[in-house]
Amino acid sequence: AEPVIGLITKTESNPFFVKMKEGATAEATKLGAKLLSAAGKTDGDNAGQVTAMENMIAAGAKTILITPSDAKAIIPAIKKAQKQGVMVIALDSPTDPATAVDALFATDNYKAGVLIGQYAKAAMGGKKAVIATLDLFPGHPVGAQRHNGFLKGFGLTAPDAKSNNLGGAAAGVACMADSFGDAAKGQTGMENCLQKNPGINLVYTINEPAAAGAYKALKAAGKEKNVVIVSVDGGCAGVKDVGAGVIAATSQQYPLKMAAMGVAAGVEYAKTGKKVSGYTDTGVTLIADKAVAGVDSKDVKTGMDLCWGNK
Amino acid sequence: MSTAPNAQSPLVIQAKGLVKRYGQVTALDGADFELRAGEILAVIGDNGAGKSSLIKCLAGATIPDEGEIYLDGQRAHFKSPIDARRAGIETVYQDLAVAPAMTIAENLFLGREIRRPGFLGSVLQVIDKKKMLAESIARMNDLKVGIRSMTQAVETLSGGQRQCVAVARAAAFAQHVVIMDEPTAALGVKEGNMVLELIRRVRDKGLPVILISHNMPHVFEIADRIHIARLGKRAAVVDPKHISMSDTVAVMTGAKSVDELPAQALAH
Amino acid sequence: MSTAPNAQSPLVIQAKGLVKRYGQVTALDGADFELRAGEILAVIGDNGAGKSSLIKCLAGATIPDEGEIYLDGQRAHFKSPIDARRAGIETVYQDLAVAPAMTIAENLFLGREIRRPGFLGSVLQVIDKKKMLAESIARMNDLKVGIRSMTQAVETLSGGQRQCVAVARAAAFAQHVVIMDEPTAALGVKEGNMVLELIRRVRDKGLPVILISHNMPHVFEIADRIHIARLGKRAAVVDPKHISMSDTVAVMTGAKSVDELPAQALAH
Amino acid sequence: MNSLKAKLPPMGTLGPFIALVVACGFFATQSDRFLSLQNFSLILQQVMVVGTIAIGQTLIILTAGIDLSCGMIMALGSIVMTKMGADFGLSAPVAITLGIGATALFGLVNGLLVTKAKLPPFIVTLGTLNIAFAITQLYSGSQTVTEVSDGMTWLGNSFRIGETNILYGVVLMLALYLITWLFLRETAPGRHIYAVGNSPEATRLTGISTDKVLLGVYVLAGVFYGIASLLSVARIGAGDPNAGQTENLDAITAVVLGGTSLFGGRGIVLGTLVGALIVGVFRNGLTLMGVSSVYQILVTGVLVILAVLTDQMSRKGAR
Amino acid sequence: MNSLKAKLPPMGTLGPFIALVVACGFFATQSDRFLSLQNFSLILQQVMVVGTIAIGQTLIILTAGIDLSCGMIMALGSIVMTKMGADFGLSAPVAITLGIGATALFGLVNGLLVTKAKLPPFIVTLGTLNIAFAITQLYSGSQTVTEVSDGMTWLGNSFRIGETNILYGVVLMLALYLITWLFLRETAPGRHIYAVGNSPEATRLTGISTDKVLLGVYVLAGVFYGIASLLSVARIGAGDPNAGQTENLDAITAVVLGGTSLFGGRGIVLGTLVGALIVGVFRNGLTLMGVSSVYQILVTGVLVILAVLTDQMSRKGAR
Ligand SMILES: Nc1ncnc2c1ncn2[C@@H]1O[C@H](COP(=O)(O)OP(=O)(O)OP(=O)(O)O)[C@@H](O)[C@H]1O
Ligand SMILES: Nc1ncnc2c1ncn2[C@@H]1O[C@H](COP(=O)(O)OP(=O)(O)OP(=O)(O)O)[C@@H](O)[C@H]1O
Ligand SMILES: [Mg+2]
Ligand SMILES: [Mg+2]
Repeated sequence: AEPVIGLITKTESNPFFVKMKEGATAEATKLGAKLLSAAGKTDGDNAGQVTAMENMIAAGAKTILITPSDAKAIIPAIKKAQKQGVMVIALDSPTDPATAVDALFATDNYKAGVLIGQYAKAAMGGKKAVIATLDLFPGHPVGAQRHNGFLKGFGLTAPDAKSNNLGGAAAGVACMADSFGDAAKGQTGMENCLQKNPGINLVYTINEPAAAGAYKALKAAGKEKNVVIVSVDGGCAGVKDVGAGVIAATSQQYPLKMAAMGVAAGVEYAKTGKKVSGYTDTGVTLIADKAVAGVDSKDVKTGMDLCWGNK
Repeated sequence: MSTAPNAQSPLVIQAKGLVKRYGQVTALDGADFELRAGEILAVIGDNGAGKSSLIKCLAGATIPDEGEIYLDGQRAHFKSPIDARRAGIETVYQDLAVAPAMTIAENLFLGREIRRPGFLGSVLQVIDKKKMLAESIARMNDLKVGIRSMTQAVETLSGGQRQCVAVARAAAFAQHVVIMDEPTAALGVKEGNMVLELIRRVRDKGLPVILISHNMPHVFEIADRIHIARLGKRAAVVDPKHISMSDTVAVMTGAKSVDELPAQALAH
Repeated sequence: MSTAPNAQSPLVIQAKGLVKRYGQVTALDGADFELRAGEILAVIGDNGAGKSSLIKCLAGATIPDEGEIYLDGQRAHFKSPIDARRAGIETVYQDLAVAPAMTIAENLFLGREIRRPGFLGSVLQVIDKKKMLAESIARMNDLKVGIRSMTQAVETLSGGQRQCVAVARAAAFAQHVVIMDEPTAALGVKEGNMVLELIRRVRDKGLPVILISHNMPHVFEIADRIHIARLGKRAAVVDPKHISMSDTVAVMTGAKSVDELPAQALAH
Repeated sequence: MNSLKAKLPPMGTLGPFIALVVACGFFATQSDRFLSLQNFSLILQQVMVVGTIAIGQTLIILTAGIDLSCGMIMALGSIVMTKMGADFGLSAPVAITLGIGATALFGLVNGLLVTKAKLPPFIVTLGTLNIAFAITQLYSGSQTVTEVSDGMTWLGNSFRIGETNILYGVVLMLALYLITWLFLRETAPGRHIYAVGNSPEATRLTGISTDKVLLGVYVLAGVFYGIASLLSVARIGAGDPNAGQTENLDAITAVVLGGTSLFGGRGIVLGTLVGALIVGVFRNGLTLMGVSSVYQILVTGVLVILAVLTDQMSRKGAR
Repeated sequence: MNSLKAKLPPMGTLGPFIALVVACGFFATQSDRFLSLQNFSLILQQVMVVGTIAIGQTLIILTAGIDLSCGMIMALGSIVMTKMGADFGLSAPVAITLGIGATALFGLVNGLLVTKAKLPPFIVTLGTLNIAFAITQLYSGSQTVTEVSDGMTWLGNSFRIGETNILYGVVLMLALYLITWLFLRETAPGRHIYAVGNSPEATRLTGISTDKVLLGVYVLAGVFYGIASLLSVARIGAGDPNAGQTENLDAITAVVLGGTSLFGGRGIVLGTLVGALIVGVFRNGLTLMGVSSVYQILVTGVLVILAVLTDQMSRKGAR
């Protein structure tokens, strides 16, 4: 029978995960595997992911690819799956401890934050930065890692990569608001931040939709020219926004690649019984329209070609 | 003034063999019914005899399981109260179908709001609150009910006042037949008499009235004929002018059978 | 059998100067009230005269804005119906406080369920459905109401049947005083007489009864004294044995003033 | 028997309004940037979309229903209108009409299931919530539609009065509130909506077709969601398939904060506007105070309760 | 006047049950892995947490209330009990008691605001939803608590009957349903819950303290949420601060699918179990069929509507 592979993402609607699913579907079709997919109801829905994993194993999946919503809470379920002979691969986000899964195909969110922070520091060129951050929502590890990485890269005091708390006021951030990774809420957050401190000149956003929302708010206030927006994710729409000057730069990640690698590993396991192991960094690339001195970055064209791992 | 109705008056509503079951309870068990033009027909019977169930069928509020209803000799199929209302039948329900949070004036005109003249009224359906208020005051004055304000919510009214609202509504809008299910039950002596007076006036306009009541003096005072309901059936139709109150009650409660009555007591 | 109450009988409930306002409407406007031991006191009055408002104050269902209430000579402060019930006052409300989706048996015993004996009943509060059912059948038979099943939801009952449930409940549980707000309004002739009979039996047990009714024949048949409510006040208390029905109605509607009555017509 | 309802005082917008004023007063003392026309204009912009959705929600709640699908239908509408423009090059008016048509259609489906199949609105709209979400994701491929013509974002432009920018979209929302308020207050169909929510059976017995009223309400609500789609496109300048996920609770919250009873038949639509503003003021004010996001959630929880409490007290006082 | 209610047929669990059977029949034809005891045991495990929450939700909905905070309270409870164990080394029984105490306390707060302050349950629990979420995040530092003693996860262990693993937690949930069903059916306080939901004013007038009944219900619901906390800890083997975010809608859905009226006073708690199972069966069956995730959402939307439709039809047939 064809090998059955399960893919469990954090949510259904985040373009990042949609892309991941696309990559997995394409690879599965290519390799003649059957792909099952499921997602948590919301970002952070661990119980939903556990349920999906159980159901997929009941449906005969021998490999589970998962982007864990909760790095720790998912572990008992993974152990249970492994006991039943299932290979579990984490995509995008590591589990805690990372060794709980057979393999990890991921990107380092903290590092992505650091890169964009460094870029931002250079782009400000010595001007005093008045920073606003548009984050995900309270308690979300990816939100915290990217945010804290950004602070670190910018040279501010920041919690380490493990912390789920946002470093903030102490580090000199002028305004922090939650965007839920969504354009409308990002816009609202930016508007309120501008109201709080009209002098804001550097905006970090959790992803490009939030950045687009922030830009809209800045534009409405007539400030879009003097404010640098940086982001993380690197979706095609986001890279386009980099090209259009909406976003100065973004840290690009490669969900498609992760998924394809995961599916290939699953098919291999089904055929030969050989498991993959260890951490494969699918990489982060800084995409910027204008390169700045001292920070490596690729141009928009490269970014478009690569966006989320098109190749 | 209308002439007194008699056996030759045409049948306005006729029903044959109505059956209505609710689970194991049979509310109507083959009930017949006849209403003649221009008459006041009282319907009496014990509690649970099926009076309300009967008139609900006639008013389209429930659909009988079996049986036929004729309106002016034509077979009628009332699927909803809207159908009956279109046919000009107005009903006062025993549980007083009123919208508690709405005002007296709104309840009186619910579904038949007076509209503003011109474009506002015809296209935008804007209601004419002033006119509705004035009309409401007039209608309620007819019943001599001491209600202070027509813009009071119905839920703030006393039991009897609420009943007057329902009665006034039916009397005002009837085109063809008025059905009243215990309209005076909660009313005081004065108000009850006003309602009887109102019923007479409706009849004098030429509309037949069906009056359900447990108040025998009222029934004997006003009815042209009396339909006695018993155990979901029509036990008899009697003529109040030729039967005593106690005989009527005896038939109603089953103490006497119809055969024991003198022939002239029965109405045709 | 109790002896007939008279002016020497102690006051069981006394109220002085009760005032209750709803927004601009003054339902009670300084009403006094006296109920003597062992009597049936009828309360009559036009619609909206404030009868229901009055007894709601006595039953703790509403709290008067002004005025005092005494129970057996003691100042009583009813904050809720629970307080009144604890004092042994049982009330049949005009809008029949019943839970529509619950069965007749459950409604009869609501808040006073019969419990199973022993641990089950005392600690776990398990109810004894069988016993409640049997009791319900007995109570309802007292009223001669033809209800087929006690496990029927109250909302499926006819208007009169529903009223019987409320009456039976009050009569069964009263310890001190029974208040009935138009208990016979929706009842048939037979059922109405049964309720009057029941009221008499309650009185004969020694409990005083307050009966609100618009049915003058009933009132004159059963009442020891008649409290006439008018415009939120007590207009008079009359003795049905020494006053005619038409005089009573005249006082009630304001056609006659109290001063025009012969002295003996007034009760003390 | 409906006595709990009967106990409620006649609803006004005064109570919620007092709560709003108290909230504003509080924030004014906490941040000197709060009390400015420009800031109020901003708050209005921010509640524009959910405020418009909440008009439709109010209508449905007045009939004793509830609509969980409103936000997702709004998202679907914005995707339909932007994609129609982007993929087929349709002109803005045509694309907008198609988008509103789609939301109205969903309203119709909700209405038919509620009236003809007699299903509880909660379940019906829970179902259509999922359906609308899935269609939105599938149709858009979960991609934001960024090619949006100017005609479609026109409502996002603003004009100036003095120093203050006012969005056309905000004016539209306020106008819709005013029209709906008049409609509910002054017209026969408007009164029938209250009657249906107040006592469906009594309304049926007076010869009003309750099904028609309900159907009309659901379709009308769908149209409001469609207008909200347009406002959302205008506000963010794109068609966002991820929009609308929390708007149902937000809209219901606005309605309830505004004093409309979830049991139907009682409430004033202007109260909903006040309710939506209360939520917007909280978010804005807390950010201006620099309250961090977890604490914002905490404070929002407390403030929501305090707001209805204020409302409750002010009513007691008025009696 | 309550006539719409009056029109509803007496509620049973039969209707929802038929819907469940039909759904199972459908999936059985679609996947040969569906019809196995092991798979049903799995579904039961998956609905264990939300099923237990839904018991409390049923009680509250029976009183014509609604509880949006249930899931967040559950999450708070699981964090309290796991952290008490991890930080202070408290023994499992003590830590569990403290956790359930915390959820019961939240229930009490809900109850007090509903009864004493007379605020609408929707708003009260919307407020406490936010408060519970914030406290959970702050107290846990948004970190999952993984140091969990065996005593706390014991309910996640299973015993075997034949080939089938059965979780102790599932047995507990089923037992709670049975007890609650008997409580509601056979005891005086149980009947008073129905009475309060059915007609609060009539209940008050018969001399029952409706406030006490309501308060009791909210506290009891809190206890059920606490037990759900424990089950959640047992199931995932950790205290998860991000749990419980969708459980409120899920639980309400189970209650409504199970045939309980959102207007209060009508319904059977066993129906809620069936409702929860319907949702679990959909999710499981669709995955076994290999329906991809967006389409799963689409199909779930359709199936939820079909389920109540089946329920509705089966009732009509029974009349
Ligand atoms: N919806 C219903 N469900 C079940 N039984 C019903 C329903 N409506 C009426 N019944 C039953 O049908 C019988 C007849 O009821 P109906 O209301 O017609 O009596 P009625 O003659 O009007 O009595 P009353 O004088 O007390 O108003 C009663 O036994 C009643 O319990
Ligand atoms: N909750 C309320 N809100 C506003 N007004 C009220 C309320 N309850 C009663 N009223 C008003 O108070 C007055 C007295 O009402 P009450 O019910 O006491 O009269 P009643 O004597 O019992 O009349 P009926 O014989 O019709 O039952 C009426 O005018 C009524 O409209
Ligand atoms: Mg009747
Ligand atoms: Mg009265």
